[in-house]
Amino acid sequence: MDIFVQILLNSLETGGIYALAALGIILIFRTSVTTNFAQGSISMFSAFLATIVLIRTGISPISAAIVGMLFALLIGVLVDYFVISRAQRVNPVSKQIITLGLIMIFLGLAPMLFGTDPLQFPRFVYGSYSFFGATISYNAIFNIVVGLALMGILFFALQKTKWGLSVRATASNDVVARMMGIPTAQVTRASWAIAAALGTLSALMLAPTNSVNLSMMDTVQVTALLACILGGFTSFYGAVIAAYLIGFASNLLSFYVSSIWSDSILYLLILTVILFKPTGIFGKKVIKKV
Amino acid sequence: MDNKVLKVENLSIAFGGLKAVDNLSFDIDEGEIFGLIGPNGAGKTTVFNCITQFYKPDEGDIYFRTNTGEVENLVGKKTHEIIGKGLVRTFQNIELIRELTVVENIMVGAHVEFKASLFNQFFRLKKTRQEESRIRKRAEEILDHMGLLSIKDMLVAGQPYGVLKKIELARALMLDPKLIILDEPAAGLNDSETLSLVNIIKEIKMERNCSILLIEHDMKFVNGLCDRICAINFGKLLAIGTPEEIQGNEQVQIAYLGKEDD
Amino acid sequence: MNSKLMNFYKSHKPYSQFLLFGIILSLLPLLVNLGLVKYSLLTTVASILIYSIVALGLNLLLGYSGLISLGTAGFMGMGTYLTAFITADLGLPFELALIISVAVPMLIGVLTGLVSLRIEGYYLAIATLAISEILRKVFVEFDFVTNGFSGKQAQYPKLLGFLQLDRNGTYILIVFFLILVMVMMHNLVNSHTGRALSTMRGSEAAASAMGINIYRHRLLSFAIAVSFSALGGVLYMHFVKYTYPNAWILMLSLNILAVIVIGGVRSISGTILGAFIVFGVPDLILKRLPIIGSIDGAAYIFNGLLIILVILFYPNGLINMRFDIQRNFRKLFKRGEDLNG
Amino acid sequence: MNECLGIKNLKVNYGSIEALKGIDISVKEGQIVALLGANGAGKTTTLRKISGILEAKSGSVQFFGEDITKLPPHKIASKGIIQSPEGRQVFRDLTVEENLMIGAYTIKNKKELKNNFDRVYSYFPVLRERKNQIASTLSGGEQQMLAIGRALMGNPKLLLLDEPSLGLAPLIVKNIFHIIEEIRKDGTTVLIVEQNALQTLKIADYAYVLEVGKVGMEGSAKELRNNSSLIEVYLGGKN
Amino acid sequence: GCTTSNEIAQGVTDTTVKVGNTAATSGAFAAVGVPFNAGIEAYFKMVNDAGGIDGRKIEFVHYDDEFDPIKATTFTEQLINDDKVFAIVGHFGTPTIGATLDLLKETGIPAVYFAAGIAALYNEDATSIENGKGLFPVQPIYVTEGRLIVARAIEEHNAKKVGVIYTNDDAGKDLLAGIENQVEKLGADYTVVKEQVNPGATDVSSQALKMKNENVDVIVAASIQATLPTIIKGLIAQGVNKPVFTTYSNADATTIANFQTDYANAANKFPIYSNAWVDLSNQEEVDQFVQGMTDFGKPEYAANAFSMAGWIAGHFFVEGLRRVEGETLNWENYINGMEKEPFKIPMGGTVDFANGKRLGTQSMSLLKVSEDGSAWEVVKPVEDLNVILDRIQ
Ligand SMILES: Nc1ncnc2c1ncn2[C@@H]1O[C@H](COP(=O)(O)OP(=O)(O)OP(=O)(O)O)[C@@H](O)[C@H]1O
Ligand SMILES: Nc1ncnc2c1ncn2[C@@H]1O[C@H](COP(=O)(O)OP(=O)(O)OP(=O)(O)O)[C@@H](O)[C@H]1O
Ligand SMILES: CC(C)C[C@H](N)C(=O)O
Ligand SMILES: [Mg+2]
Ligand SMILES: [Mg+2]
Repeated sequence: MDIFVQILLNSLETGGIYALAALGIILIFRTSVTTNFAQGSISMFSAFLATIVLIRTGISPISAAIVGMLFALLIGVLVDYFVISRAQRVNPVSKQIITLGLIMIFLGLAPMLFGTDPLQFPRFVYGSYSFFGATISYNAIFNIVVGLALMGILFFALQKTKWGLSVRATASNDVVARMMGIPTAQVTRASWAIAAALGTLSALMLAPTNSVNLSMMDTVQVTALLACILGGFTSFYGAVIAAYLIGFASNLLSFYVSSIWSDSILYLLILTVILFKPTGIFGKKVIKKV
Repeated sequence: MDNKVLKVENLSIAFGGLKAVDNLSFDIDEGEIFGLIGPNGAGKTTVFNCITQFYKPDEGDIYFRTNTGEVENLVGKKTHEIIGKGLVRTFQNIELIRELTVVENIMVGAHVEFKASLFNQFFRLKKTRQEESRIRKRAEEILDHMGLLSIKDMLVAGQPYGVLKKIELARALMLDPKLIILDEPAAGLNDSETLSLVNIIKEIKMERNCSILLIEHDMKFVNGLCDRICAINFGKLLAIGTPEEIQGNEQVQIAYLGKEDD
Repeated sequence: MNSKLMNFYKSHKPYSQFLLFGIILSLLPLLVNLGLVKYSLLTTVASILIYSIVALGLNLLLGYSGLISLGTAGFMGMGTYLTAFITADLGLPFELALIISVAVPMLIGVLTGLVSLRIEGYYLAIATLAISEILRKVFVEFDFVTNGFSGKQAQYPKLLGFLQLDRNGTYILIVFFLILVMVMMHNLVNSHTGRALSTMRGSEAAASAMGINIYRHRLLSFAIAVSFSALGGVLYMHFVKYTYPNAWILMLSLNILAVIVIGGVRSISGTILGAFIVFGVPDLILKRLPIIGSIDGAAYIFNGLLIILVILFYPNGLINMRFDIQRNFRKLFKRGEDLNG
Repeated sequence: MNECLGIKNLKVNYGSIEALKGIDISVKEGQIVALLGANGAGKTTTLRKISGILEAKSGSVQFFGEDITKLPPHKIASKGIIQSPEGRQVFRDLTVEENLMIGAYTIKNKKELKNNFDRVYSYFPVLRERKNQIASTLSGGEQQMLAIGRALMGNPKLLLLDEPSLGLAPLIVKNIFHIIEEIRKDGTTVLIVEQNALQTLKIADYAYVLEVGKVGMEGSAKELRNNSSLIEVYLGGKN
Repeated sequence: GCTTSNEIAQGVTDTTVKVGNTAATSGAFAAVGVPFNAGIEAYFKMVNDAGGIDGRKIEFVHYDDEFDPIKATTFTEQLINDDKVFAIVGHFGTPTIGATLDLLKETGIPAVYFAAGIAALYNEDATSIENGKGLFPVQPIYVTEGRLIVARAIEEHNAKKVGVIYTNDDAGKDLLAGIENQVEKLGADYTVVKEQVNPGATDVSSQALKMKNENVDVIVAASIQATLPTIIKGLIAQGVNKPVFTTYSNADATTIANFQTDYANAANKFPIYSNAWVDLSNQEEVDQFVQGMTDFGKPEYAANAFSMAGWIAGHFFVEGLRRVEGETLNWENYINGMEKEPFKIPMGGTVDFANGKRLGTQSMSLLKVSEDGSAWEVVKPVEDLNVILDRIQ
């Protein structure tokens, strides 16, 4: 039983990382109607920036994280300004390929600017807490709390504010949204900025348990995509719950079934779910009308 | 079902709590032009969607006299099987393929007739070539008939609304159907175009010896064209009769037409 | 005589164009032997052609059926392993290996398609990605056949049991298959199946109302795409003579997608142009440019930049550049006329 | 009377197709002006340009004397020019209520927002019944009502209506024309594109007839209504 | 090209000898490829600055193959057939080596140093060119190292039940193969508990828990570079405190820097060992390397294990050249020279290529992470594999 609790706690920690990344992907999906494959690379890049700042100036990890997220906001804005906003005539699939190009740019620039060695980003807090025979680090608790709080704020903003409504309108029909007075360009820009910041936070939450390196976000990126699918691109909370579920399932499978085949089994499970619920667990099914 | 081509019996379908079609029955004679009218949201399009099996009705039967003369219940058939039985439709929100040319769009109407194997198509063998030119020729004839021959090789994207409506109609004519169902064919046409459409539809009926079921809100068009009209409201039958009977029907006036005041 | 040939060429377009293209490509080994071009150029060109074959299949799927697959790499990899196993381990003839190595992935493709093609859009993309990753896992773990991470080897093909091809011969074989695939694609999309696929992509409602069995046509285009991937894999295996699990990753599938988007969706020549941009330009041009070529990783960045720029300026594919060129040409021509007149 | 909208020598192209070949249109404040013409004449193109969705090749669009030719669409909308576009372009995957909320994007005041909701729901009661339905599942006519209602939510100074009666039942069509007259009374200027020429001319003050990208004729609605031969030429059919 | 003993080979002039490699120097592998190549070039710079060998300066050409077999083939062909290099120095990465091994054997071009420890390079009897006589692997072969690790675990901690967390890549799987192979040889008293992780995994907690649950005697972290810190931190987080052994690839300062803080703060300390075929105790050679990197303008790579590897690759090629000084420089002579006598590895043990032996180095030292997690300390000096194996029998 303690093992089970322990696995649950471990999964909460990584699940939060996947969830933040997934949120960023969905946000962009909703405004730019594209799957952002570069989410991970942008996050990796900003995480390097934050770490370099931390190393050079010796500020606290939290300050460095804030600096990193501010950088990320800027990167998001720049990416939108130079690329995405100019891609309005581009269809969704081609936009995906644009994000592929972005991967190459960020992945290519990173070693030139930051060197090729993996870097260390410290924990926000050290120490751990034990209960019922299971341990959880304070850092994990910190991650979980901050992650959930941020997600809560974002949910509120998306569901209850005008900004949220404009995000959804932009995704639904960009042209008409503009006709109704929505500055869709700014909405999209803000989404890219926020998505980059969310991704960076997830990267910096991951960094202490791994390291800051070029491929640090590869797994997160794929898992986050899977979470979006499993939760359904139509809802924000769906992806978040799915991210936690995937984190948990992956650890359970790996512990109780097989660490070799856990991913494959997980893929099959996800496939099975979307087969029965083609719009994701939380996606609404709408009968098409002609 | 001696002289009937279509018989809708006790048709019902609900979306969530909303009964879009409610125990509706009507039938259409061979060679008849039959109108289906009703307020917005009355369930007309839904009836079409049930007939062509886009929606699976909750209750009721839809009997259809197919090309071969047999009577079949369409309920439970696959959507793509319907056209092969001799029943073809157009859509309220035009469903044409923007990247194809006008003539190609129309050729798609004869899809089920095309009988060359995949291998044959891969290497464009004789059979494929024959079928292609035969069907293209037929499409061009129809276009010619509708006065659209000059735009046959243009892309559909960017054509005005009225033209799109006509292309959709043309596509429905590729197979010599027994029953054509048209959802608001005159929407977006101006008065003179509407008038010419009346003539086109009359001709189609005469030449092809088929029946036509249509939805339209333009009452001049409906009255000028239909042999009989069925009026529905809230998915339920209001009245069936000749155009004069329907126009005079008080319930129809209240629900749909409005009183003649100006 | 000359004009007769010209007439034949014109009246048999585009087959004559394909043929001409094939002939030109087949001259490359000659040029290499004459020392006019670099020896290694042949390998780069061969790889472009192999990826073109794969991309043509995906173009059918994406361009005509509107379905996205991110599983290309997995099926291509499967083609490599199967043919290596059949020819190298079992010692069976190349022709048999070719047939089986295309048929088995196609069958698996159809089987996965049977379940996954009920879902759409991004869901299908991720479903195929998952399948591809599972396949890769199989390449890794079933090392008694695949040799795991050490990779597996095979030889140049031996045709009809006696005609042992060398590097040049295998290259010509690749050219042959590319031209064949181009002709087949061209014919298919310009026949009723092609129209049916387009209709299905444009409007499922219209498609099913016109009697098009959507599910069956999806399956069909998926099967074709998978078999082209596998065919590409077979040719890859016998040309590169080596396969390795990590060659068949998501990035390759995305690159193949990039080929189509960059070259031109629904365009055969665009696909080949796209393959050249994605798989040729970095090695043939970018890495040889003065400054870019000499800084580690700069070519990689510029490749990313190039992809983005091409899509921004030619959102419907670089192949549309020819219209611009034509237009400018005509303008020039017109101006000339004005001056004359 | 102030000029609300002034279009001067406007040319718009789609690629190499010239859709508008230089048109001049003037709409006075408080007027209902009709834009008529056969299929493909360029009516929709004109409205789309006014809203800023298209770029002009040359010419200008002025709104109360201010040049808005180059403004982006959302700026134009926030100046009070709101459109109900052709062909029921609703936000398909959002609910009816969300669609209307977006229409009110430029409204800051809560009370005004509520008033607008009440007004639109009173014009189109069916929308209130369906406020949580996903827009794409509405019937054709219901979607059309939603598109018009959405435009009204923003308290437009200039309302652009592109074929508002398309697909509406006769009773509702009559209603629509009443509504248009009513909102004009509230001070909104209206530029309307319609196939239903005669009925439109009944409520309009002034009309322009477009003919393949050019203004073929213009005049007060009354004049045009009585000029039966012209109606036949430009609009086809008489009643 | 074929050469007889008095005909000069391709790529050689009176004043130059041209060599090259193809390596991934962009994308995710840049972290390995760039410093590796810098090491090679730094060594060549040092040699060239000192006047070259036999009056010839070394020219180095390199291509970025992005870890892609087909590009690797292209560029290897380009090096051999178009650039006409004399030798390949520091052929890099499993896919590159796998795809071009046949090509190298067919042409007979000497290839010195392979930057991957894949088993395909292991050859006890490369007596002809077709057999791979021209290929000179230097790095330890992972399978061999796997066997060695088992010996170390027994010797240091009397291990019977060996836990292995291995990455799903060539290094991890080959190491595992070696470990299983050795454990099997040792008999029924010994067992292996294995758990797989993906390279670059984000979460290894389940694997760590499994190790804890199975109560293994030692844990082998069979993974290179970026994944190792994740595994170590994962073990610490799950409160596992068994001795950990890892591969020579990780025996550098940058790798441990990434778990230093966690390790220093860990409640239950456990020893972390690594093999090393480079032994940093030879201060003179280390200084030369640091100086070389500094002169080359890359002081930041002065503690980088990949640069060290590149440096050694350069050294091997140059040593080979020295052995044919005065003779005609061609392939046959060069290869014979390489086989002539064992090599001393800078900062390390020895390799012997005599009589077609192509096994990479078989001698390694044992290092251990210091208490504060800041550095590797030497526990056992460089010894030959067979010596160590004999000890535990
Ligand atoms: N898929 C669906 N989900 C929910 N409600 C639906 C769906 N399809 C139709 N409806 C509802 O059913 C009712 C009937 O719709 P239908 O489209 O049949 O109307 P109609 O008579 O064609 O109207 P119109 O003349 O406006 O086109 C409408 O109120 C519509 O909102
Ligand atoms: N997106 C487009 N691409 C190319 N041509 C277009 C496009 N949209 C419109 N056109 C062309 O511009 C001309 C004017 O079209 P517009 O839609 O403005 O006409 P309209 O008067 O609104 O017609 P309708 O009454 O059918 O709505 C037409 O010839 C049309 O074919
Ligand atoms: C990164 C490389 C130099 C080493 C790695 N073991 C490989 O795959 O070949
Ligand atoms: Mg309807
Ligand atoms: Mg219009």
